[in-house]
Amino acid sequence: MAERYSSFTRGGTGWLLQRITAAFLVVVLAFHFFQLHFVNHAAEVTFAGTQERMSTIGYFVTMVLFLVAGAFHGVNGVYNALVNQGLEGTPKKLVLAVLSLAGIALVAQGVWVAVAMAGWT
Amino acid sequence: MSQSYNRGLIEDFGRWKEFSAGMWAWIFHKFTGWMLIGYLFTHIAVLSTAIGAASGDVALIQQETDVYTQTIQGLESLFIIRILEVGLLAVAVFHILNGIRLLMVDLGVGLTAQDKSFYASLVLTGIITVASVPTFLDGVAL
Amino acid sequence: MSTQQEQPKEPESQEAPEDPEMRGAESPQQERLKEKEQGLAQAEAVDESDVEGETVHLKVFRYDPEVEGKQEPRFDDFYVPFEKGMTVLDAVMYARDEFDSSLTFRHSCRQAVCGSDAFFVNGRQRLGCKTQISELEQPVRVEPLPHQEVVKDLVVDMDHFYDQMHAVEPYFQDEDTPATNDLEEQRQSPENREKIKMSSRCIWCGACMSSCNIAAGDNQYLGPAAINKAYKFAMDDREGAEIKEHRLRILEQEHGVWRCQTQFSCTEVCPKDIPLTEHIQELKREAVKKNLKFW
Amino acid sequence: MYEHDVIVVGAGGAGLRAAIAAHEAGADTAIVSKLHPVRSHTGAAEGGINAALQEGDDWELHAYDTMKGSDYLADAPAVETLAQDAPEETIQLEHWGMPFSREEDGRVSQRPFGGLSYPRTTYAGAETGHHLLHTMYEQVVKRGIQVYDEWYVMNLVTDDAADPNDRSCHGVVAYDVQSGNVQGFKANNGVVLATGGPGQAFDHTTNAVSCTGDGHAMAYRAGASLEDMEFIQFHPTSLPSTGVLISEGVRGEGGILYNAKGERFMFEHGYANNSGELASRDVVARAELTEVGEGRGVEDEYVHLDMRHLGEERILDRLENILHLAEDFEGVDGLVEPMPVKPGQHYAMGGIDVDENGQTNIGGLYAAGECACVSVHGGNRLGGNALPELIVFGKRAGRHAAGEDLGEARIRTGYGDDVEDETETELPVRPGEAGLDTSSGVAADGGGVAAEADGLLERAVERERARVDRLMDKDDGVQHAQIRAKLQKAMTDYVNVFRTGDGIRKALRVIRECRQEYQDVYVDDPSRTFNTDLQQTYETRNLIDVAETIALGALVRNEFRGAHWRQENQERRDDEWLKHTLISWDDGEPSIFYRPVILEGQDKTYEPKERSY
Repeated sequence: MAERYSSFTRGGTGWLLQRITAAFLVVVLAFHFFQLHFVNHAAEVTFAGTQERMSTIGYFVTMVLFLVAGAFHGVNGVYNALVNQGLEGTPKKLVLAVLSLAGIALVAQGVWVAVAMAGWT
Repeated sequence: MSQSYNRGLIEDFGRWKEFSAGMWAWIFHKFTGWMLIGYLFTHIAVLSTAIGAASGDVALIQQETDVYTQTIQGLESLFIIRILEVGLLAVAVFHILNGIRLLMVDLGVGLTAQDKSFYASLVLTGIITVASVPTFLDGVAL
Repeated sequence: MSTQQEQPKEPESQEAPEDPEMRGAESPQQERLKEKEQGLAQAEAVDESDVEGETVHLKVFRYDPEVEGKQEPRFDDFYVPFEKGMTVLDAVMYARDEFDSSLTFRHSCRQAVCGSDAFFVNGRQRLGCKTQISELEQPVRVEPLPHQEVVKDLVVDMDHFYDQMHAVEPYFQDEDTPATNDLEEQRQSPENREKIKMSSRCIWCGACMSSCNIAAGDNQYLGPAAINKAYKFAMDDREGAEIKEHRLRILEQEHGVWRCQTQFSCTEVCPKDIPLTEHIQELKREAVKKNLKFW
Repeated sequence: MYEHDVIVVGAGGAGLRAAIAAHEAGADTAIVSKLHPVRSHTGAAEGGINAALQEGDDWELHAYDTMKGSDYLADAPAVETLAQDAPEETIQLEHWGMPFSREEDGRVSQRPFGGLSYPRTTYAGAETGHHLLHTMYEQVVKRGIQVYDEWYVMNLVTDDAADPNDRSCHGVVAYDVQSGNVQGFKANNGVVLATGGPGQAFDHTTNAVSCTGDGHAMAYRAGASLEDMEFIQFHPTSLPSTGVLISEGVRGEGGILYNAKGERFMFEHGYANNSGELASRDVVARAELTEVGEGRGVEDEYVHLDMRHLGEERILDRLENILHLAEDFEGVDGLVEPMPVKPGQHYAMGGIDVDENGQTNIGGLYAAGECACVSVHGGNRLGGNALPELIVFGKRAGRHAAGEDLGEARIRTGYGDDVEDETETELPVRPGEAGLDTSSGVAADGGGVAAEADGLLERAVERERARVDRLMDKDDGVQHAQIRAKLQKAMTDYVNVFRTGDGIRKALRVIRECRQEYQDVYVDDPSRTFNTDLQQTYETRNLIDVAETIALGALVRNEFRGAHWRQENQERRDDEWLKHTLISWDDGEPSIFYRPVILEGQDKTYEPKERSY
C-alpha cells in the first residue's frame, strides 16, 4: 500500500524548518522579552526609544527575522495541528492557502511597522 | 475514525484524567502555541495601529505625548494588561522550555527522562513567572 | 438478554464439587488437599488482604451489532474469585467460562507473545495476559482498544493496523544474497544485531497505535508499530544502502514519521518495552540527513 | 466458494513455510487460519533451531543425536532428512532477514543444547520462535500469498471410498469468524494441515488456548491415521497458575529445585545423582510429581525453583526475561523469592501419520509441523528440533502439494501390508463417536459417495451450516466449557507424566462421558458475529477425539520409552515395542495397529542403545 503515499516530501523540510525556527525563536524571544520588560520596562516604552532601537540595522534585521520565523513557526504549527487531527482534501488545501496568506500578510504588515518605527518611511 | 456507535467520552479527551506526562506536554505545547500565534497577530495589529496614528511630529515625540507612546503607556497603565502580560510570559516561557525539551527529543537526547523534563519545564515556568511578577507589576495601580 | 452478574453471596459456591471418581488413587496428597480445603477460607483471607475481598470486580464493555440489548454499548459486572497470580485475561476467561459464554475477546498464547489480547484496562492499553489483577484498582474496567472499530465486546477490527504494517514493505530486501545451498550466511555484527533487537520484539498487539492520538486523527499516519517495523529493516546493515534509502522514502511521506508528535504514549503502553518514540525520532533524523547530504 | 491450488490450514511456522514453498513451486496458494499468522504459537518457541552448520559438525551427528534422543522410535529416513535439510533451511531464514544472535565475526551463533553432541543450536535471543514466525510471515506478505485469517476450518472435504488409502481430499469447509459465514475452499492440488499441537487436551499446558488439535481430529475423522499419540513431552518448569514456560536456561545457569521441606530433592531423594536438576526433562518432571505425591510439595501442588543465589547481576544479564515472566504471570519476584514450578504439557511428539514428503495416506492431504508425525521425534523430542522440523517438512509438504516431485518416500502411511493389528486390549468403554449411526455406512466425515469435487464440497458446506444451525438453535443443554474442563482434568490426572493402566482406563471412561455429554452441547451466544463460543464448541469436539487417541495409545503401549512411562512396565522393551502406534477412525470407532520403526538410514543402521546422558 506504499503507493498510497505520494513522493511529496515537504513533510521533511517543514519539520526541519519548524525545528530551525524553534531554535532561533527560543533565543530571540527570550531576548525580546528581556529587552522590553526587564531592560526597558514596557510601561516606559516610548516611540523615541523604539525608533532608536529599530533604526539600528542589526536590531532591525533581527526583528524582521524574528517576525518571519515566528510567523512561519506559528502558522506551520497551526497547520500541522489541524492536519494531525485529520484535516484532509479540499479543506486542507483551503486552510493551507488561508494560513499562508495570513502569514504573508502578517509579515508584510510587521515589516511595514518596523520600517515605520525605524523612521525610514 | 468512524465508529459504528457512539462510545461517548470513552475515547480521547474524555480520558484526560488518565493522560500521562508526554500527552500533557503535547496539549500544553499546542495550547500555548495557539496563544502565542494569536498574540503575535494582535501584537502586530496594535503596533501598526499605533504606528499608523503616530504623527512623527518631533515635538510631540520629545514631549512623549505621541500617539504611539500614549497607546503603549496607556495600555501599560492598566492592571489587567499587566496581569495578561504575566500570563503571556508564563505561556511563552513554557513554550520555550518545552520547546527546548522537544528539540532534545528530536536530537535523541534524554528520551528516557522525557516525563521528568516535562515536569521540570512546568516547575521552571512557575518559578520564572512568579519571580518576574514584581517587575511586571511595578508601577501600576489597581 | 442480560448477562449482568450478581455478586455471589458465598465465594465457595464458585468451586465445583469434587467428584470422587475424578480423583486419583488414595494418596497422602489427596488427604492433605482435603485438610487444606478446610483451612482455605482462613488462609486466603490473610494472604490476599491487599485485594478487596476475595473476588475481583470486573466491569466489561459489551457490544454486539446483532444482539438486542447489546447494540447499545454497556458495561457488565462480573465478580470473579481472586487467586494469586491472576491476570486480567484469567479473570475475563473465568467470567466467560463460568458466567457468560458470549463474552468475546481474542486471546491465545497467554504469555505475551501472540499479541492478541491488548485491551483498554483502567484507562490504559495493556495486554490482558500480562497484567496482574492485584496491581489494579477495582473495579477493573476492561474495554476494547480505543480508536478502532469494535466488532464485538472486546474484539476490535485490526485490518487498518495490518494495512499500515504492510505499507512499509515489511520484508527483507536484498538483491545479492548468496545462494542458500552454499550455506553462506550474511555477516552482521553483534552490535548491529543489538541495535535492531528491541524493534524486532514487536508482537503486533496494536496497543501503541490505539494509544496514539495522532493516529486516531490521521487515518493515513503509518503509526508507531509500522514505523518501528520499518526501523528494524532500515537499521539492519544486511540490507544495502540503496534499500535503506528506499525505506526512508516510504517513511518520510507526509503521513510517515513527521506526524509523530512525541507524545510518548506508544512507548509507555508498549508491552514489549520497545522505545518506539526514540526509533521514530531516529528515523526523522536519518531522513533529514538523507535529504541534506552535507549533514 | 473459494478455489486455490494449494490450501494451507494454519499459519504457524510449518504452514507459512509450506505456503511459501507451494507458491514458489508455482501453485496458487492460500492460507486459511483461525488466527492471524503472527498470533500463531510458533511465536512462543524460545530455544533455537538445530542445524549442523559449523565445521567439525555434520548432519550425521545431528541425525545420530536425534535418533538417540527419540529413544529409537523415530524413523531414520525422517531424521536424516531433517538433519540434511536443516542447515540450508536455516541459512534460508538468515537470508530472509531473521535476526539471529551473532558471533563477533558476524556469523550466526550456535549454542549447546541438551542431548546434542555439538553446539549446533542457532538462536535469536530467547525468542527464536517469534523471529522465525515473523520472518516467514514477512515473506508471505512479500509474495502476496492470500491469507484468510480468522477463518476457522471446520472440516476437510474428502470422498468416502471404503479404504481410506483410496480417498482423496478436495478442500476444506471454513467459517469466517468475524461474520459467521460458512464457505467451501476447493483445493485443486492439495490441502496441507499445519494446525499445531493438541496441548489443550490437558489442563496444565505451556501451549496456547488455540492449540486444540483441530488438524489431528479432522484428518483422523477423514480417515488418516494418527501416530504415536501417547508421546507427550511434559516440561518440568512451568508456572502453576498459567502454565507459562520457565526456560530450561534457569537450571542450565545453576537454578536449584527445592521441595516444601527445603530439600534439594533431585539429589537428596536420589532421582538423578549425577546431573541433578539438569537431568532430562522427563526425569525431572517425574521427580517433581513424586515429591508432590509423597507430600513434599509446596501447597501440595508445586516445587520451588530458586535462582536467587546466582546473584542479581548474573540473573539480569542472562535470565532477565525469566524475571519478567515470573513477575507478570505469577506475581513472584525471582530476585527475592523462589519461583513456583510444576510440570506442564509441552509438546506432542505424535501426530498425523505422514511420510517424509508430508503426505498422509489420503490423496492430496498433507500435514506438517507439530500436528504431523513424520516421525522425527519418536518417544522424546530434543530441544531445538521442533523449529527445524517446521521449516524442513513444511517446505517439503508445500512443494509436494504443489506437484513437485520429491522422489519416492521410504516411510509408509496408513493401514497397509506392513502393519500389525493390535491384539485385543481390554477397553473399559467403547471408544469413538457417541450415538453413532452406523446404518448409513458413512465412513469419512467429509462424506457422501465419491462424486465430483464440487458436489462433495457443496454437500460438506451444507452439512456444516446445518451443524452450526443446530448448535445455535438449541436453547439448553451442556456448554462446551464444562466438557472441556472435565476432559482436561481427566487427562492431567490420569494420562500425565505417570501413567497406570487403571488410570488410563478411568480417563477413557471420562472421555466417553464427555462424548455423551457433547451430544447435548449447545452454543449460548446467539450472535453470528465473532462467535468464539461456537468456535470453541467445535474445538472441544476435536479435543475429545484427540484426547481419546492419546489415552488409547498410552493404554496399549505397555512399556517405558522416552516421555511415556507405565507403572506396570518401567523399562524399554525393544523386543516388542520398536514400533509406532497408529490409530485410525474406522467408521467412527478407533482401530489400532502398529508399524515397525525404520532404523535403517541412508548408509547405516541405528542400533538401539541405552538412552543415558
